[in-house]
Amino acid sequence: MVHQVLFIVFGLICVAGAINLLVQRHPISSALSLVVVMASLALIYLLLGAEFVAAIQVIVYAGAIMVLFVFVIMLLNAGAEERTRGSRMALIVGVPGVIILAGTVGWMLVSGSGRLGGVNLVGPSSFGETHAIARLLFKEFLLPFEITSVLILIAIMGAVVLGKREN
Amino acid sequence: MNNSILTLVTFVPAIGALALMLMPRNDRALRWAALIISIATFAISLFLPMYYDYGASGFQFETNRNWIGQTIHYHMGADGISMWLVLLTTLLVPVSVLVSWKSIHDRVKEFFVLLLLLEMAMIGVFLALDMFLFYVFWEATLIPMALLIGMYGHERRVYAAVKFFLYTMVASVFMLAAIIWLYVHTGSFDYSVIREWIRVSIQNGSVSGTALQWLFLGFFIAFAVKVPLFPLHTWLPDAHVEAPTAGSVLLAGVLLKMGTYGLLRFNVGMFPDQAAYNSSWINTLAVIGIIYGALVALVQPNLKKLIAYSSVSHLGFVVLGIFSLTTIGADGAVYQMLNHGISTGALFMLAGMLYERKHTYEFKEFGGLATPMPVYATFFLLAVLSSVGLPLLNGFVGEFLVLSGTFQSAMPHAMLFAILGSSGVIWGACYLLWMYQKVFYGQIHHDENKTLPDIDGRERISLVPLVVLAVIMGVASPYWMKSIQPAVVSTLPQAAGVKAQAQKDHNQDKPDLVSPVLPAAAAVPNASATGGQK
Amino acid sequence: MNPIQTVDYIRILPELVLTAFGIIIMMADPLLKPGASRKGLGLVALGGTIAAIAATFCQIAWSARDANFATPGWFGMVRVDSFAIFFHLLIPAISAVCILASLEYLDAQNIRSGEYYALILFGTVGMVLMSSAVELVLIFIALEISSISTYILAGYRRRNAGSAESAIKYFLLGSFATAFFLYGVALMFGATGSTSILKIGPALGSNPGLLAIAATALMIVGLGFKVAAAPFHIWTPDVYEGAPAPIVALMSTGPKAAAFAVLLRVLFATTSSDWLPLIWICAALSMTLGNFGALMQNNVKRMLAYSSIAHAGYLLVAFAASNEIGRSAAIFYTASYAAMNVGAFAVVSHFGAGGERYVSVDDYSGLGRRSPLLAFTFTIFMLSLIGIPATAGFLAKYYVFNAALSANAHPTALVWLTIIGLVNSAVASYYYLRLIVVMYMREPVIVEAPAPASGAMKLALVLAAIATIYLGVMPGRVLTYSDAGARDLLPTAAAAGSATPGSSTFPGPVATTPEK
Amino acid sequence: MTKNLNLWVIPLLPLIGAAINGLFGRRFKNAMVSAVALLFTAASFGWAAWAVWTVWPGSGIALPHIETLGTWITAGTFSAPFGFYLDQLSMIMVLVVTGVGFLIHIYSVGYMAHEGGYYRFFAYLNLFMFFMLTLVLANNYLLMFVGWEGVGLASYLLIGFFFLKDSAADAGKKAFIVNRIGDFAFLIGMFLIIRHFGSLNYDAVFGKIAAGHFTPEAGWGIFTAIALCLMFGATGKSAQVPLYVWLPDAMEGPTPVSALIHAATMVTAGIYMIARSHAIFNLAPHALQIVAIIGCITAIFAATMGLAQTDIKRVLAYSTVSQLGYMFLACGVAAYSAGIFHLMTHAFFKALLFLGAGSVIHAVGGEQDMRRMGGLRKLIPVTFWVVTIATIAIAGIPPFAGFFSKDEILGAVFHSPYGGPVIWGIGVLTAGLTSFYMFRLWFMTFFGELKLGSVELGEEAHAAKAPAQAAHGAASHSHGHADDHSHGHGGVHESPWIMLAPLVILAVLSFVGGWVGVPQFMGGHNEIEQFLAPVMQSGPAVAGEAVSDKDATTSHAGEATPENTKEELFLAGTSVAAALIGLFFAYLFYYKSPELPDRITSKMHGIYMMVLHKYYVDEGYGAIFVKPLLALSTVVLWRGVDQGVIDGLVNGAGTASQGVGNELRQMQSGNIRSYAAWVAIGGAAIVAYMIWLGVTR
Amino acid sequence: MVPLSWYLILSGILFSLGVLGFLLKRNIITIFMSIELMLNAVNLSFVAFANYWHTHPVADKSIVPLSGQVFVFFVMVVAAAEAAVGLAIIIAVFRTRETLNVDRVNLLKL
Repeated sequence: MVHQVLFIVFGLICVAGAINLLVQRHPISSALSLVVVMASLALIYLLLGAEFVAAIQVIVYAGAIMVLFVFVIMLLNAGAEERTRGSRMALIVGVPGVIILAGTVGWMLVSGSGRLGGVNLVGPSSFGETHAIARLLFKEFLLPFEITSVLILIAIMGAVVLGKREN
Repeated sequence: MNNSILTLVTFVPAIGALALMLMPRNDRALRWAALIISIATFAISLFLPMYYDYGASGFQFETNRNWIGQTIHYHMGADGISMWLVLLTTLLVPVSVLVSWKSIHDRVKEFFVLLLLLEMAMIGVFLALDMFLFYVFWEATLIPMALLIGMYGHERRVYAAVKFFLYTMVASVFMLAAIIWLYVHTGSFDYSVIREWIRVSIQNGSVSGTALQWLFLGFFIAFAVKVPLFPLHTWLPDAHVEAPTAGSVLLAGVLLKMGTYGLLRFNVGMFPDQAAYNSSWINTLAVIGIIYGALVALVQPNLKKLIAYSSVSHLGFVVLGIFSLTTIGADGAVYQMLNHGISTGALFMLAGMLYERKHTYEFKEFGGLATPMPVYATFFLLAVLSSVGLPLLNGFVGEFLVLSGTFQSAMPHAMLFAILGSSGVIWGACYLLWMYQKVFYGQIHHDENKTLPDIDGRERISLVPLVVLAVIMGVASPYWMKSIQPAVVSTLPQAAGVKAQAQKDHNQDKPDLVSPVLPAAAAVPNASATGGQK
Repeated sequence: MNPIQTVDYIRILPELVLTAFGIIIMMADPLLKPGASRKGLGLVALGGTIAAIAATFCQIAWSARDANFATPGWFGMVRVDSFAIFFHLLIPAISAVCILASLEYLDAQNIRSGEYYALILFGTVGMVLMSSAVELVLIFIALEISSISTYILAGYRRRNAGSAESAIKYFLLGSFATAFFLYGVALMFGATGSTSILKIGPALGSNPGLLAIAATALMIVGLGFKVAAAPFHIWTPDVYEGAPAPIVALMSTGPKAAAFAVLLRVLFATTSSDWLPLIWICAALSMTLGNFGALMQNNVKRMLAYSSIAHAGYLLVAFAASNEIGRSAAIFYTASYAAMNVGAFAVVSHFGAGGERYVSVDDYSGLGRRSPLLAFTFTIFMLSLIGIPATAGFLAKYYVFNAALSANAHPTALVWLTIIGLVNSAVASYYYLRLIVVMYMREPVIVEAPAPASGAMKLALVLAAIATIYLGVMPGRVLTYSDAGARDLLPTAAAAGSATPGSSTFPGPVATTPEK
Repeated sequence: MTKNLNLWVIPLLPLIGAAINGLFGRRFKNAMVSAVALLFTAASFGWAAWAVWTVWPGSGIALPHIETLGTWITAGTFSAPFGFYLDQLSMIMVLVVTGVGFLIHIYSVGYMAHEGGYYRFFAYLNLFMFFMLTLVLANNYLLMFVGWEGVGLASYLLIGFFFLKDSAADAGKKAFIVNRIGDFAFLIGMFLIIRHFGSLNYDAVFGKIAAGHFTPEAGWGIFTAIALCLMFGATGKSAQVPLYVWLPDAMEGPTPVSALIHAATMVTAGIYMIARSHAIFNLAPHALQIVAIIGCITAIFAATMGLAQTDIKRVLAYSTVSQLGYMFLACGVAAYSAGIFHLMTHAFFKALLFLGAGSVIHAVGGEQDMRRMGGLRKLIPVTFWVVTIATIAIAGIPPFAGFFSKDEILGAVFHSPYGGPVIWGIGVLTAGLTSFYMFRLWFMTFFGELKLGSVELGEEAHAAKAPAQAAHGAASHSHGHADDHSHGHGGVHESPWIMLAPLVILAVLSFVGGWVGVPQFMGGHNEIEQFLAPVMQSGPAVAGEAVSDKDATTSHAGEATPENTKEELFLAGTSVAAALIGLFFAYLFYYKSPELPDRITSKMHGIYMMVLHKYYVDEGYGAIFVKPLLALSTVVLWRGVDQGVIDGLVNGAGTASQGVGNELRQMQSGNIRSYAAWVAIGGAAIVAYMIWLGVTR
Repeated sequence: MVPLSWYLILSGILFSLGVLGFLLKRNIITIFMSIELMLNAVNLSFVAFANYWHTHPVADKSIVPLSGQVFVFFVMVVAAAEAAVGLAIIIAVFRTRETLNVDRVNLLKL
């Protein structure tokens, strides 16, 4: 019961943050709303018992990535967004698309709850233990883990290549 | 020798093209090299009639080896039909080289390379017995021809080249679909295997008439565009008018025959029932083509366009003969293919020679040329007469047999088609004589025409073989017929027993008939389609 | 005891080799003078790709020795079967040709940056890995490696606004699509509890639930975007137009081939064929939108971009066929398309000259006279793209349609798809032909003489042309490999064969003759 | 007993001559050219005469004598040989052709001596001989068709001999095309024969008929169809209504050509063909009836047109058409022998008339208008006398040749079920008209004053003639040869002996030629009919049944009862009277009171103009067939269907595709958000679709 | 306890809002943030499913139900890398175009 209340609370904050991201016109405000979303998601992860994920959500996402965003926003000194009407298609085509997408997926999740949705998820348990994840990460998922190094290498190189000023 | 002769004939031009590509850009040397290669090819191809076993039917000189995987074979073979078409090709190419001697002076190397590649592809089309191989050669003719038109043609050459390419390309994809469908169901690309499979399938009803009908149409449309059959012909006048002389000669002389060859070999050969079932409207189109082509030719202001439309008319005869589904008609059709290659090829060469002198094909620029160019006029007259179908020249034999065959055919309305088709003899005379008069008779209206030089030795040499052949083929047709006939007989539907019986019953209604001359094909529409459904 | 065995390293040997070379280049770059040409690094990169190919041969040799080689290694992460090996050969080869084409290009554009080659090699790592990965996690990472490196490469002409725009478009939309893909993966995980392709199929059984179906749909969205299939193709022309030509050569072939490989693995892992009608629609749409879009293009790069959409459509026809012939055809098609398209873009790259000035169709006028070799090879590529026999494009198309017509499921629908495809290829011939026409049948409009092609460029073109012809005339060996790849693709379903009947909404007679 | 006569040599000899002259003639001197031409023609005549002599009835060689050289065309079950056929009918024809042909060759040597293209002329002429001999000697319809078409070709070439003159070129083309229309029908006839007999060989076809497989058709049947097709073919070659229009125009050719081709030989090919096919015609009474009617109409129609012509050759041309109508009529009443008889006599006197006219034209320097002639009797006496003989012969005044043959025909017509008194009456009227216009020609040319250059001609005639003359002159000049036609007016002179000799020979033949057919009632034996009887009765059973009791051929010829004799005498008398009346009027109008014609024509201006303009038939054909056809071809077919509809559709498809492409391109707005929108809607559609599929499964 | 479908629906809502953000926002950085929102939504699903499968063992013992969490870990890594590259690209675009408005980034079209 407590779980449910907490879920509803954080869930609502989460959705509200996401909506705020949409509504705000200044990128900084949007960024901060996104931080809110991420933070509340971290809490929801905790509700699910995924402590490790919750932790890195805060550290990596809210901490690192969002900082980067804010940094770039400040760097480029981006102001409030203009109200351009560059694309009517985004409205005419895109919004119905989103509605259909959300509608069908939502309908599926609701109606298909006979198999999945009705099942309650347990709270904290052995599920989120870090050492279990660590075992996975360094054994079964060793290769992906190692290969991410290439990814990061690329990211670094890309940032350097694209970011550095031409002389 | 017997096994490799076809490969040799086909690929000597290709090797020659390769050699030409590597040669330095010395126009004179290139010309001679092209001539020598093409004559060598012709010489090699002469082995075919020399070693042909005239008593036998079926394919000869066959080679059959795996090409791609286990199913796509390099299967070549010649029968009486394809052998002569190959010879026509190998004959027309050296002739084309000769007519291009002076008229092509820019990008000479490319020209002859394309010409030889075209020759290879054309020969391949006639010899391939594997459908895949056939299609490869079929499409391979497209590029060199389009480039020849587009690179060496006249003012609207690009339009014509693109039109030619797209028309044929669009049509041939349907054939590709049909070929693939057949492969999927038979597991083979081999002509005879597929043919046998269709025959057996019809007998045991394992293939639906509808499917066969679609296949038939798939092949048909590809060939009909190539022929070209009314109303798919409009690329032809454009292509001809714009093409360089050699291009026109090969286009009219050989490429169009690929269409009729395909109709005979594949449409009729593989789908006998469908051929019979569809013969009415096909023959209708053929007859329309005969008359329509002639009428439109009649009013053309342009020499080459006139000849181009005359091809529409002449090829209408060929289609009519094929879809009469009688031995006589199809014999005539094959013969007419050869004739048309020779006579229309000659006409295009002659037109080209005039173009070299006048740089126009418009009639209003000519008139009275018989006086300054008597030898030319004589050659032209012979070509015209051959085209008109004057007896003792080749055209007559073909036309007569085609019409006669149609007249004897058991296809619905055959007699009507034959009568309408026969009216082609009138139209042919009309437009060809009109043309001849416009060019050669009357007063000379343009002063520069008074001093036009008559054709020189090279030009005469290039024309003589065609004219001589026109006469020989008009007088000694049995020499050709003895190999064409068995091939045609084995290609035409060996009428299923049911239909022969039906035919017999049909004939008994008319006791005054002495004997039905025709080997009856199916008059019963789509018997297999209705009977084939389980 | 070390659970990782030698054989596991062999399984990722090409990736290792490529990464090593990439790092060497990355380290060597700062050692060179800032303004100097990076040709040397390019040659090292070329060596890297060749080494990767050699490494693949090593894999082939190993697989001949070790029967277990094709079993998944790295705890079920990678599976180096014939299918993977095919792409392990193909993708580095593509990269090699692109690098050859780049050598001249970078100097022409005055780009002095060795990271370019490193990025190509790293991207290649991702692509190669995509083809052998059988775990969605690894696939996702590999996909991102190849994507991110191409995002960066697309924006490599930094002084050019178009290039930056191309990069941002590619990046934003790519990430957008990746999110869809991920969502699909999440739902698939939800449906089966596994992210391993090899386990998803058996877990789903023959009657997957809605969740799995939605998951498949979402993954198709993501992968469809990567392969530029309609309706997710829309980024392609813009990105291709802005990106550097050699990079377009790469990204229109390499990542595409890899993405198709993933698509093959993912789609056929689920034995259900629910997605067939969907792929049918995508294929038809891609072909039509691609070809018709290209009709009016005057920019060669954009035109080829549309053509690439269309070719994705043809390839999807093979998917729609949903049989072993189809899978083999799809594999073969990726190789054929790579050969001809890499070549075509290499020509575009050379002929564009500094700043990629000459990319309109009219600029190609008279190329037949001005640089015969370039024009000749370009003609070969165009003919192959049209699908003229004796070129790779024809055989590829032929196999695709052959597969479609031999499909047991939905035969009627596939016949129609074939017809749509054939009509489309006829329409397509128009715009390819236009290029041939202007090259040979029009007089030049550019006064500036084209720079003579460098040796490397010539080599690239000749290699591509030879590959195009080789695949068109003597494809026997390659076909054997692609057949083997198609067989290996579904070790579990192989027993069931390709005759798995789909949910037959299209009633039709069963083909009389069994396929081979 | 069989004997190999090598009949093939007969046609081949002129062909060799043609080939030699055609290929090398340009380098020969004129004498050499004529030597070659004459030699081969004479050899051909000699061989033919020898062959005829060898197989002459009573020689023991069975007739028909058939020789086969080899196969020409073979396909399926059909086969046509190079086969030659000599029977009584072809004997007559081959002798007429080679004989008259040889004479005209001789004449031409003189007549054409100064024309350009001398070698060409003789090559063509020899070529004509080849084809004509092939036509008459063929043993099957197909080979006959070779000759049939071939003579058409030769005629085309010879009519257009002065090709610089547009009218000549037009006339040649017209001749060929009109003939082709007939050939079209002939072809169909052949197809029908193949369909029903399986062969085109005479012996096969007639053998089957003779074997009595068939009975004459009561209504419209297959034999009627065959016969009508053949007949229509014949109307083309023999210039019958409605296809006669080419023959008057054919006078553009050199005069010897008119004599040989357009009078004596080629135009009779149709008659020959019908006579040859009489077995088929006998099976088709309806067809016979139609043949008779067409012949009758042609005869009278052409005769009226001949009345008003002023061009000497055109008068003769219409006269030829009219006489051919007679022959047709003869065939139509199944009096084939009579037709052939008339064919033979006509060959003599009409060739003579043309050659005589040529001699006149030659004498007056190329003038062809009779109104400018006159009084030539004294200046060219030999010509005058031979033309006089010919005129009497054609007018049908005994005992000249024309009388006998014409009388044969008219008698047959009177008795035949297909003829009867009405048609006979028309025939007699035609005879009168023939006599009138021939004597008109005679009077205008040879009597009165020489008016060269002094006559102001009628407006229309002048307008029509002047350019043609000018062009002719130009044509001759442009060949660079001296043109003897342009001698001064005063230089009227008799032709050289080489031209006169053939005239004299033909004059003799025109006089005595008819005596081989003196009918029994006049005490003769009608040898020619008896000679031909074996051919014409090759199907006796047929003939008997075909025309039953009223069989014209047998009853007319066979019995000579007193009653018959009286009737025959009456008939003959009537036709002679008609001829004399014609002579009288001609005398009245053109000798006695030359102003009369003008008075009459001015009173009956409408009719006169109509006759003068040949009933506007050419114009009518032009308006009904030619112009609409050309307009249809240009406007509807070429511009409309070809360029409009088909190319419009093709190009329209291209444009439409480009339009579609352009529209589709608009999706590519360049805006990232709208791109995402497309991806989103696509994704949504896919997800929705898949879920829907999953649900409905 | 909270039903699984609640998490999934929340995830779906967030994902849709992310898509919506991509479609409606003009600022490139905000759009990028919308993508991050979508990734977060996906992560939520992963974790929820991982929890579910942890408590509902599958028949095939070789399947590791925890891989969902590992996946989240990798998604974050990738997101970080993407962020670095993406923001660099954004800077590059800003340099050439002096704007962050997507509607103005439309040189390449048609």
